Amino acid sequence: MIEVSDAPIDTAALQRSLTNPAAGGYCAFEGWVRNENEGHKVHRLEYEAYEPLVISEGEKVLAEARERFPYLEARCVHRVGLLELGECAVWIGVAAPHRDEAFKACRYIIDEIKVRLPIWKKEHYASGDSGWVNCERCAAHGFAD
Amino acid sequence: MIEVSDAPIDTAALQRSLTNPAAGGYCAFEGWVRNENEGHKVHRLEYEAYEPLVISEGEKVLAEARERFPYLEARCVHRVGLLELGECAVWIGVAAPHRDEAFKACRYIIDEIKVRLPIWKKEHYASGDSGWVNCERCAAHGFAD
Amino acid sequence: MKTITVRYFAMFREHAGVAEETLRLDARTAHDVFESTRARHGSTEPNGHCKVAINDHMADWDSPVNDGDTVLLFPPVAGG
Amino acid sequence: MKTITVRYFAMFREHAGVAEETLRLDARTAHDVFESTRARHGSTEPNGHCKVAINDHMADWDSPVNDGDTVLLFPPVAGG
Repeated sequence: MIEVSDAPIDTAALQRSLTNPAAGGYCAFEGWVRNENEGHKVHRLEYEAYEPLVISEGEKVLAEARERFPYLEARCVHRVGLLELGECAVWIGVAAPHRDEAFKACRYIIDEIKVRLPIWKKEHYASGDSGWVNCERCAAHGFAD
Repeated sequence: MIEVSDAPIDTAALQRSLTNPAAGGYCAFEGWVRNENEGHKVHRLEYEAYEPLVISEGEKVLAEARERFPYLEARCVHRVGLLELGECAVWIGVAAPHRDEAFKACRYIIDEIKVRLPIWKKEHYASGDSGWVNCERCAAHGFAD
Repeated sequence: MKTITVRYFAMFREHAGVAEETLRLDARTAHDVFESTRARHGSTEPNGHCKVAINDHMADWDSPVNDGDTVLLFPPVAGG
Repeated sequence: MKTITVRYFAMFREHAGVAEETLRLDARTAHDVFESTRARHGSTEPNGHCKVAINDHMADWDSPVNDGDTVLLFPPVAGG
């Protein structure tokens, strides 16, 4: 399941929802708002998402990950709106029988959602400036001109 | 920092201790007690550790991981004693500037501590039997005859 | 001529000054719609690395557009 | 002859029936100590895949043992 949230992500509650008696390995990833990007001091971040396609593309990503690295449970939540330094922008949790599938599925999910989901990030700098962050590697992922 | 604990692992408090303003990616791994192993229904698990060498070898593993995949913060806690199904036996958390180092350092740490640290696992089966779990792959890691 | 609703996101919305507009266009593909909006808003934004959706389904730039479609123009995603 | 304290862990402890014992042994290396304890306890446990430490430092099987050393015998770890 993938969700978009404009409230802080309750990672503990999310993790509890992945409880499964056959799970021996659990891997989680969190993206945190850090204080700089490419030399700019970041003050806060703003995320915008187009939710209908975040959900439909996100569910595809979760299904692909399950096919490649059979897991038992997985969830993903992405924040939108204004985030302060240190806040969790994206959370992914995966429970699997063994650690190998848990790690690989979690990594697959974050790598794919970063390039495929319609989510945009605007950085607000300490200088007062702001700017939308582009994906320099998108060209490698089949985006058209 | 690596620790051995005979009480349930407070993963939320541990994660908070890894807060770092330069961290953009956080990866956590948890090993959970699952309900079967190699066809045997597992009732509970018992972990025994030799703490002085868990600590000294564990700190070496954390230092090796930092050298290979420069991270900002990392901690590991391993439970000992009797654990029930679903309990967390081992927790590792890594905060890094980007997700690649976070994932790779976390994976390196769990893979190495599994084969190098003096920690033994006894499975108690639903049948009433119990048995120490051996590492079939240890031969590949330089254990002598 | 077709009636096409165009939705702009993130930097595209800021550049166009509107989130959505309905246009009468002589457009065959999603790419034609994109080029029309670029001309309309005098865009000098880089036009590479973008994605497009039609009626809430991800589409290709050469996907055909039909009268009444909603075309969503997505600038490069956050990535990284 | 050397005075060596031997500590047993997990399945080794259960097999020996003691966690620790101090022995007088004619042993040159950690391996010699291990073989003496196997003979002493009539062990048929697999002797491969084990590790050894001397005085709380990981050691090799051909590491020398000195009078007064404590040798820790580690059965295969949980792994997996």
